[in-house]
Amino acid sequence: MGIKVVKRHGGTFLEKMYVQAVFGGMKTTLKHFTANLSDASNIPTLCYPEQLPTDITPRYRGVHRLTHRKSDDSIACVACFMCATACPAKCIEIVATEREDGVDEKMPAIFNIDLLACVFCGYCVEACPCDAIRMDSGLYSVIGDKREDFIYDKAKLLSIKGISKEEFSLAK
Amino acid sequence: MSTFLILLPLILTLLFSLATVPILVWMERRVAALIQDRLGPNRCNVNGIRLGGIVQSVADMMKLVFKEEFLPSHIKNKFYYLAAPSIAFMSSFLTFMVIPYADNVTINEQTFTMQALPTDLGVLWFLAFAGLGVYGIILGGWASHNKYAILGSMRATAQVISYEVAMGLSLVSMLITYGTISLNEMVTYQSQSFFIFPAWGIILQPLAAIIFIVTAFAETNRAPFDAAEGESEIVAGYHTEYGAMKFGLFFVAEYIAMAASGALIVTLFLGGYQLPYLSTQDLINHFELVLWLIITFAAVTSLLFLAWVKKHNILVMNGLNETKIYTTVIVGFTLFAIIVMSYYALGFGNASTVGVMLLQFAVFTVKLFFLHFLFIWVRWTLPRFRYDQTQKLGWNILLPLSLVNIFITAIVVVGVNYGN
Amino acid sequence: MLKGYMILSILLFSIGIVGLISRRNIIVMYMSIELLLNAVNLSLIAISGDLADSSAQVMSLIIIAIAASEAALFMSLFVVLFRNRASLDVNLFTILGGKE
Amino acid sequence: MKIIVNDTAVECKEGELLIDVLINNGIEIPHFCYHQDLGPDGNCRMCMVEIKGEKRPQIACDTFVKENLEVSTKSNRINAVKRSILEFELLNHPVDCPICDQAGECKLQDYYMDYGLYESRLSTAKTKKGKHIDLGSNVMLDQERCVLCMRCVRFTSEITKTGELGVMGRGDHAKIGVAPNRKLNNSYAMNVVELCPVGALTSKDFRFRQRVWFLDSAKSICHGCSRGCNIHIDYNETKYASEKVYRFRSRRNKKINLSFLCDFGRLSYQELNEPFEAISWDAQTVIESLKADKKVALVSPSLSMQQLQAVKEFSENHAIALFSLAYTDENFGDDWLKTKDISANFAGVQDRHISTSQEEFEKSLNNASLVLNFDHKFLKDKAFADKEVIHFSTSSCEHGSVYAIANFAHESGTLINCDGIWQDFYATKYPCEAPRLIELLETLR
Amino acid sequence: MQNEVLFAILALISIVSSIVMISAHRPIDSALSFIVTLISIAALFALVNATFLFVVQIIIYAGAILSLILFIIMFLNIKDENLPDEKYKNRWLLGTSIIITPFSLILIDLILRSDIAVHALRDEKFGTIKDVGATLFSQWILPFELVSILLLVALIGAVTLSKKEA
Repeated sequence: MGIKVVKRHGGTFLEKMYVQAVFGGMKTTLKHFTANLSDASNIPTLCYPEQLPTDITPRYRGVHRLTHRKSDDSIACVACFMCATACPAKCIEIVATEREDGVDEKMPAIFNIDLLACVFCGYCVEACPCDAIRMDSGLYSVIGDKREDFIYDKAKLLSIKGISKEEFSLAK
Repeated sequence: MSTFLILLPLILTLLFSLATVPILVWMERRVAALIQDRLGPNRCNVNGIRLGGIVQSVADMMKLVFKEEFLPSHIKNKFYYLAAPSIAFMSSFLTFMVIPYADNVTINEQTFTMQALPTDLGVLWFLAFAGLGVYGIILGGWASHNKYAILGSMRATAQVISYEVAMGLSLVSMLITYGTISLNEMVTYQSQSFFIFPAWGIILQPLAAIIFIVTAFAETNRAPFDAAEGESEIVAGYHTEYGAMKFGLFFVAEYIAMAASGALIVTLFLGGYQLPYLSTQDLINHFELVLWLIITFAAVTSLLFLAWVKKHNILVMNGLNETKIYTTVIVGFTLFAIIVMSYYALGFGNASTVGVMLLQFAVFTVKLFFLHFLFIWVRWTLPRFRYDQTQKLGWNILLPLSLVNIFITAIVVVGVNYGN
Repeated sequence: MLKGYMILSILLFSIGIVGLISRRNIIVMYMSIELLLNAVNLSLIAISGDLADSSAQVMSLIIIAIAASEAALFMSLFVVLFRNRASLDVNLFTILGGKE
Repeated sequence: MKIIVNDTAVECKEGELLIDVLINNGIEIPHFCYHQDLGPDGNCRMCMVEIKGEKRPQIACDTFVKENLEVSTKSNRINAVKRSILEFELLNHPVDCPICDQAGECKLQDYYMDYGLYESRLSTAKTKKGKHIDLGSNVMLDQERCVLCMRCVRFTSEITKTGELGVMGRGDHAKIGVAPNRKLNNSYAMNVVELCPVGALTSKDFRFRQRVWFLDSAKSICHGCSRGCNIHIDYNETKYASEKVYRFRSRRNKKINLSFLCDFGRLSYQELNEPFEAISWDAQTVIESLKADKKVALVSPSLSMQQLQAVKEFSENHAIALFSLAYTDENFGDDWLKTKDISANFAGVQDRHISTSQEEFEKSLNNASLVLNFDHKFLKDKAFADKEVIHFSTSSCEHGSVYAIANFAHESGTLINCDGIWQDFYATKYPCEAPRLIELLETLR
Repeated sequence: MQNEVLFAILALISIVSSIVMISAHRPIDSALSFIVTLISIAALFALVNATFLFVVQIIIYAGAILSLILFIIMFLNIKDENLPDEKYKNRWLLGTSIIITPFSLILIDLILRSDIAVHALRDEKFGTIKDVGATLFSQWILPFELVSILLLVALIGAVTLSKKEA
């Protein structure tokens, strides 16, 4: 295994003048320019958010959603704070409260996820003992005009439908 | 009245140079995008109207204007800090003042020069104020009290000072060729023919043209000579510490300087406002024929443009239907222009002098924008020179070349005149 | 106007001399010398304008050329001196030849 | 005297319980029913140790030390024993740790993680018991989570001698409870929440408010009365909520409060969270006011020694007549922890020789044109027509200009309790919005 | 009339800025105020139709020489401790100007008394490049050549001086 010696370019006088190189480069860029000007449809740019990427696998982590209980379709979350504890971005705000309907003892009164702070690591999903939070919504583009648009509250998180087979919380 | 006539061209030139800036910025971004297989800015809109992205430049300018004027606390010399962008802006604007946009117009026995300042200093004026622009850079860098800024300003200053020499010398050979220093006379000279070619500077003096264009790139700190604001090593160079409209002035100054250099190159080497082979007198004499040609040209171009717009304006914003409005406006405007031109072309009225003036102005503008395209094209093709390479190119190659060029030109000119 | 130009030229010349004598900062002294040259140029041009004779303009052109060469020499001298003394004080520039 | 624990010699005294020796020396010994202030009961069997010479493992809480006793707390055999005991304890325990407030400080959780970690072998349904039972006195009971350690029962029968709680039923169905138509009703009732090693007894005011692992703790002293019970202040500050004190827990002090607190003191944390209106500090205005001729100051007997000293020096500098009036409440005192003197540092006031005479204060008050109130309750709601009143207060005042000062959760200092014991307390780690009194007085010098 | 007013303004600017130039403590202040002086003097040239000299003044003095000075000032990074310690600067300036004043007063007096206003007729070509150039290359050809040699010598001298000692 010897060292491969590559011949260095630019030895001759003609090459040292760089005229050929300069005009060659200009030709290349002009070719791109004219081609794109005459037919813009070849440009690979996606007009996000009107056009959305199509090549994302379902395993990709999307926007969070809160699952429901299979028995009565109520919120599965018991406000145990495991997701908030695991969250490295501290983007989950929970305020717990007593649950009055007899299904369980505890539920979140406020459950906000600040998607601007979220790093989409999925630790909250891993931490949840009740399978109450998932990232299988299939929403990979979060779009909004204001900062407030990116804070998803309990109602919004509950209303998002999942794309996986199991719609309800699998916790027993 | 006379004061008004003196001020009017000044104000018109100021407006022209200021109006080119957003268009230049837009061109810069869209051309760069197309060269790099992207789309460029196409979102910013006023009720759905985007004008192909020009609205984005206007929005950027408005942002700069309305941003908070921020003065860093470490600035000790506030006066110099604030004066620097104004100097840069003023001097680059003043260089624009001597460019002739059209041939002299004679109306009612009165001759109007189509220059903002009716001076015959021409090229010298340009050199003088391009040189003064250095103070903006020096002061900006020095008053910023920042290592990046001072490094950038030293690079820019050294580069401008050294390339001024080669620029001046390449100009000398053009002066010898044209035998005049007045820009207007130079343009008139270029309406002649040289064998079968138009006697444009770039054909008579290709070497001087190349040297001048290269030095013009360096004088305006454009790529590939923009080591003065090499982002990878010195952040933004001499305007690192500037924000809001103070930065905006530097920014506008850079683009106006670029526009002025482009205009000078057009005037010196590309026949200025002249159409090839056609002198002003020819145009005036055959004005009706010219009008018919223009009418045909306008109709074909607008149809082609409309077809292009229809094909490519796919992304629809909220608000008005953009394509429809463009179609209406362009068709209406073209029809109106054709009707007006036909009125004169059919011989109902005589507006040949003004018409030729407008035509020449249009020709000049088209050439100017081609030059801007060249500037942008080069910027997005060539990599940045290292600082020592810049200096080496200036002193070791361009300076001797331009000296040699002067000698050859002088010998040829003397020889030709001797023969006569 | 001519008298005005002459008086202005005298005033600038006096200011230049005052600066030259009383300052010890070498850059200011150099610029005072340049001011003297400019004052002379000013009177030359004024007279040339009044006499409608270009010779004086040529003279001042030559003066400007000399000033330019002077500037080049001064700058290099000044850089060398500053490197050796790290000061702009002319009182320190006492040795003009050889090494200390 | 020496015993050998896990092959290391440990010093101890004659007649001590083995479990006390182990706990005091920081050797890990799991236990539910034993509590240092309640004594051994021996029903949970978690504190099994192996003693050389004995055939079977013994419980550490019923073994007295003797010379050269060789004890092992972590042999394989012991671990197996502990594991089976734990499995037994957990047989009917519901797995609702996410809901349970004890999670994070639950002994059962800890021990399961240390010694358990087995698969459940229960094939029949778990025995259901009562959940969510209000026992009164802010205490909620969840019978399913109970491990029947009887600490609470022993507390009510031995310490408060009220005996509300008891065990009912047998075997699987044994559960803690109160007799029908009776409630847990005594002024120390909430101690059972803290005594409970699992989440069976929780307090209503802390229930679901915060998870315990988010809480920080500061060592402090209860300011409710002159007993000076040692407490932990549990507080935290999150990204979404400003600093809040969530609860007081007792801090063991053998000389004063053992491991107990009265309900009043335990709930007195709520005052610390109350916001009130105050004006922002402006030293110049106060200095202007201090130019008044006759001045009187009243200082709260609940301030720390350091604050009292600063106030005293300040008054001497500005020629202010300084008084302090005691807080007394005859109904509050009892024969155990509560005292009639409900100020925290009245002994300190006397130690600093600050006048406490009511008549003299009234006399000076009538003459004075400027009244300074250092957080004393007496002047809080009083209005004076002809006097300027400046309050340095930790709570709202109705009249006069009120400058907020940091309350005792944000202060460090020293108190003297009713028995003359000097004790230090420490501030929480988040800075208080209101400035400290001593710093304010510093700017007025 | 217009010219007189312009002259007065420009004269005032040039005098004030030159005074600032000789009295400023930091060299950068001096240099920048000197630029103002030079530009106003250039404008004064233009006022008597010497347009070529106007441009030359701006290109060479304001554009080249002064930017060189500024460049050197920046390049050497002159700090306050490098400046000479001129404790009695203002006294010196005052004293010198007291000495100089009589001389300049005498000169001004002479000028005012003399009858030097000639007002020769100026044609359009006066002061243009052609005019100056024709004079330069006909009557002044020898000084011109000498000056070019001087420039060359100065160039070589400057390079030799500023070369670092090997």
